[in-house]
Amino acid sequence: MSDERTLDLLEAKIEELKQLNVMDGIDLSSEIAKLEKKLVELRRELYANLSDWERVKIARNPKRPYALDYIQTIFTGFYELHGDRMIGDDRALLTGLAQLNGQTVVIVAQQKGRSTEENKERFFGMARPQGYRKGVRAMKLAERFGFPVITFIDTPGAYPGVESEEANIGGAIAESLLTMSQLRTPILSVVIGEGGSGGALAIGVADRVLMLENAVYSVITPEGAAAILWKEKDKTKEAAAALNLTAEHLSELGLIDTVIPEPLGGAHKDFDQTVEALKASLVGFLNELRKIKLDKLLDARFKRYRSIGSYRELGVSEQEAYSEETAPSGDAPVEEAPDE
Amino acid sequence: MSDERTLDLLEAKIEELKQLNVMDGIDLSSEIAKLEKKLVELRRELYANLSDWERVKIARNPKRPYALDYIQTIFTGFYELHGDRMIGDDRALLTGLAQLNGQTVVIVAQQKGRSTEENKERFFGMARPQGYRKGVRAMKLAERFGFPVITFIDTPGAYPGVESEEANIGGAIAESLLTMSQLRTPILSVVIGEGGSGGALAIGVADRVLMLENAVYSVITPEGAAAILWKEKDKTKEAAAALNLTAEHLSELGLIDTVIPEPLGGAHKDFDQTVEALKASLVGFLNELRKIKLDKLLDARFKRYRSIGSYRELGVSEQEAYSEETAPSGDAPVEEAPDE
Amino acid sequence: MSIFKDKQYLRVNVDKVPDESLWMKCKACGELIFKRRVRENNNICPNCGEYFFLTVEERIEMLVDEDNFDNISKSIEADDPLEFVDRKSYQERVEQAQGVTGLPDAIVVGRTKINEVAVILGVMDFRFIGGSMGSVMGEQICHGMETAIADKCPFILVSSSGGARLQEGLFSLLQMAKTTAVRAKLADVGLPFISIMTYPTSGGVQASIASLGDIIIAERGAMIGFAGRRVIQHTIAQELPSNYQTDTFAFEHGAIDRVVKRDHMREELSTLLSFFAEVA
Amino acid sequence: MSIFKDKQYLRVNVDKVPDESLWMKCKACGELIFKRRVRENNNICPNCGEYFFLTVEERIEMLVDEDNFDNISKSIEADDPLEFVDRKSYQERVEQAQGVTGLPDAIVVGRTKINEVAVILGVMDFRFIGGSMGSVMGEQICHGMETAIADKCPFILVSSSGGARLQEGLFSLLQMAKTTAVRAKLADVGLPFISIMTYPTSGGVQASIASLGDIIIAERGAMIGFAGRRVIQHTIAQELPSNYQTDTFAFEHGAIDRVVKRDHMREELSTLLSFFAEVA
Ligand SMILES: [Zn+2]
Ligand SMILES: [Zn+2]
Repeated sequence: MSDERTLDLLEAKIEELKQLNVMDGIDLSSEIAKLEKKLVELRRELYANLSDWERVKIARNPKRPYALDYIQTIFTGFYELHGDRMIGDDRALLTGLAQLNGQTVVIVAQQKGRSTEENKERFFGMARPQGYRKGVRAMKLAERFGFPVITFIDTPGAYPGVESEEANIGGAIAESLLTMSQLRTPILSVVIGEGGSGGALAIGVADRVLMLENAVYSVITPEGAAAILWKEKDKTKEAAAALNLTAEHLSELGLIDTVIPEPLGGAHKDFDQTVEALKASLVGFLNELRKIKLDKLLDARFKRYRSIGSYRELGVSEQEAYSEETAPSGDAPVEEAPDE
Repeated sequence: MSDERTLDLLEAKIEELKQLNVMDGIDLSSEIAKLEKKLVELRRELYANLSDWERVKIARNPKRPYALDYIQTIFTGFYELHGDRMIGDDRALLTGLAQLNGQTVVIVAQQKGRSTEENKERFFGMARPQGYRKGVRAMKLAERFGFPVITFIDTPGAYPGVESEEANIGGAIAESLLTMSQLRTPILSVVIGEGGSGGALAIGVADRVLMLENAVYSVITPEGAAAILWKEKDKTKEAAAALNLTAEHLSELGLIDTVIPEPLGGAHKDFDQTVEALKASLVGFLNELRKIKLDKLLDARFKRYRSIGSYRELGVSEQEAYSEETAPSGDAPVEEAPDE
Repeated sequence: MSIFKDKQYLRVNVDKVPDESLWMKCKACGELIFKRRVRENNNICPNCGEYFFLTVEERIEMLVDEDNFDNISKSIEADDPLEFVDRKSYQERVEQAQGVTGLPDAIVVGRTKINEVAVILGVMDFRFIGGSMGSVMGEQICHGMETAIADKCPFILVSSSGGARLQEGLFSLLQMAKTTAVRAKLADVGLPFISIMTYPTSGGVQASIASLGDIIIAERGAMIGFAGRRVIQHTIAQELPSNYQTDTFAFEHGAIDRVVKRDHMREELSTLLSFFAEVA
Repeated sequence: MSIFKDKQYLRVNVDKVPDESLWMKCKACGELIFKRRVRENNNICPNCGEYFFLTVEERIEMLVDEDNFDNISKSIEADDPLEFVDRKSYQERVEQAQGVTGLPDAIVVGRTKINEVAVILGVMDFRFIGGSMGSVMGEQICHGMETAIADKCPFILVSSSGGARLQEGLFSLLQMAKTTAVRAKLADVGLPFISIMTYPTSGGVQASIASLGDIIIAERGAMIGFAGRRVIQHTIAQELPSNYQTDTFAFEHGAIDRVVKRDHMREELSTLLSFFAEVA
């Protein structure tokens, strides 16, 4: 089966033919039309059978639109707010005011860089404590003025460096979770690319959680899972499949509210179409949430999270008497803790 | 007139005579009694005429009891809480739980070091942003559980170093002021030594403000005022007098609630007596505050601070027409801002 | 003594052959030591002071008043929502861990007393799939906090966890939000939550419930942090300081209130609880 | 135009001889420049871009809609509670500053509009005893916020201050607490407070009201910090980085939201206010 790169090449060739068609007066229209039809078929075939790992690659594709691309098209007048008022301003996690259909919202978004230069500043979208604390500040500002909060999730995870740990990254994420779980204003979250672990969830506690069709959201990267569980690096594909990290899977599992369709080949293939679908979804949910009284909204948010989990009654057949003698002694000093 | 050092020497001599009296069987009792009487007279004379600057020196006397000395004697079971949960644990500003007459309170206290070694850790009682943020955390904990807050003020000021500014010391102080002005639990503050400027006030917004008799509380140190206003270093004495920084002055000005008497010569001359007076005052105020309903308490706290200020109506005789022509053009670039 | 006397039905079959040997070798100092002495010493090496892992039972015994633990854990165990299989199936891993630990999952929650003060206590067991937090642990922690609210008493959680349980995917990740949401309810009613971090408290547990204690106490020797050393070195190849993610590191950077030796922990809790006698 | 047309009585006598010269020398680039061009350029040197101080009138003119400023400052001036005398008496200093500035004290508060949006605006004047905050400034800031609450509109404060006014001693220090307490009321009713920090915003003003804006904007070239360079060097003899307490320093360390050029400030405020149209 053809892969995406081949199809991209074919697409480029068709473009070249079109140029030729225009410039040199040769009529290739019908051939081009056939090629275009073929391309669509091949794409459809490819994307109908996309493995979860291929989905991860689309989610990470550097051509994929990033948060600011959506913010600048869906909203008007994005006005960035900087700084956590404590130690710094994180460029991987943006906050700001903007308007959606004439109403003010607060945006909290993870932003990857496109160039190496930009990524030096944005840490590849991996936020540090000052980022999450800036997010908390922006969300509290939203609460004060009754502005809804819309968060854009797109991160491999929180930045795992010494400076992060020194400024208590775990505590910062926990504070953000706590803030969002109590925030007295509507919250919408949309996973637009990579939803990487605690660093993603930290801005993902919401009344409605949306995912773009090719976005992924996972407790750990497939690479990480392969290394820890399979102890083999080349099992990332299997890990990706096992983790159920695609929008489709997560929707089926009832863990997200909606999947925003993307054009064939991914959001970047037809950005306008993606924007239109995402905007319609955001506006729809926002209108729905605005109608709900605040206390009810918070109650529903609480119940949503309180009820998440999959477990079963302890099977009666498995229950047997337990005696102290058979208890393990737990006497082994442990050499190291697991990574995740 | 004799100064404190001379009297201390005299006191030491009397002690030596007493030793002699006991060891060698010589009876010097009546001579000793006379000397002691003389000492008390001299002290009384000295302290009745203490200049404000001499008062500053007593407030800074390294023999003077520090916060922990009071905490360990007035309260039971001081249980220190550490860390701002963000960047560090400040040893110049302590927080913790303790009990006073069987009731739990939260303590926030500035602590100077006695030795050079200790001061390396405690920055001479000058708190950094992590100190004030730890204080805010402790006060919010107090609020959650309805524990009264008691703060001990003893600092030359907030730590004025690069790392302080990097972590937004001004913002940290402002947040502390804001927290205290709204904190839904009673707050008592006592200035036990130096109340140095914004770094002191940051933990000094309270329902009742107490001062030990020889403590000082000022917008700036006398040295700083002398340098800035008099432009002469040796005008500290004049500056001290002009600033009205003693407990007596501030009480007369209505800016503090009570003055806790100290033994002749200062708190360190009879620590037990000081402790007793301070404890009685704290207990008294606490009992009084506990009886007030929370909303009324907060209302009164608001009114207390809202009404602070000394100004007068613009004098009618001074009012004259103002024309644009005479307005200054304000065209001089300024070379530097003042320090305080 | 069995701490689980009241709810035997919570136990699953333990098929592990009991270890009959009387002696063990300390991995830290190499000394051969008498097992009973180790157990009597709170699983601390009597020779070098090394802390060995405590089972949930040992941890509870160490902390609470004698014969005073009512296991209130909900009668649940891990489902397998993703039908997860790596080198082994998740189902197998759970059964194996149940066999080793005698526990349904990596946590036990109970109603108990510490020096006569009623509390709800949750204790994690690292031997159960790295003390990882999946749906069961999330639910038990919430159940513990909700019982504390009903009983009007403090909640204490002893963490020992590598983080979220990978085999339940996003279900596990979302337990961070779930436990946090219930933690907020505990705060709303003004009941204290004391978080005890032991070796290790990391990943999703450290970045949620464990870091949200009104008071956070680390057991001496605890490892505290969000991202593991390997993740950091893999991701950014950074040099790590020698005290990285130790109890001292966390303390110096203001993340925790105190560091307490294992054999002082009960006394510490007792002291701390006394301050909350009026409110809880 | 006089911005104070409505309340002439607030003015005190201005006995300073008006400066008749048409030219000035820029202290930054040394260029001789035509004063009128400087004024028309928002007091920015047309040659090198250096910002000169703005008087309160100039600042207000630059920010608000034409002929739209109602001076609502309370009709008060500094008392002298400590009867403070250094090289000069406080009374004299105040009178002199009143003469130079034509203002009763270092701040003016008014009801105005910025691009048609009603706001309460407070502006400090550094020429008035270093823009220092004494009882009058504290009262005027509170009065401004209270008027904003009554009018249900945003409050904007342009700071330019070296800190607390030393000559009123503890009265001045306590204005930090006073303004903060009223700021909390503004927050309670959900009205925005925009803090603009200009050169300089330091000491007790920076460590209270100015740092408590919902949004904090620094004018380009602002000096922002708590302790002055001299205090730091005197107290701890530390080497200071070259960008110390500059707008960039504050921005990089997360203390402020944005840095804005003087000639963009009106537009910036207009944009920012538009987000709050629903709430205020
Ligand atoms: Zn050993
Ligand atoms: Zn110039």
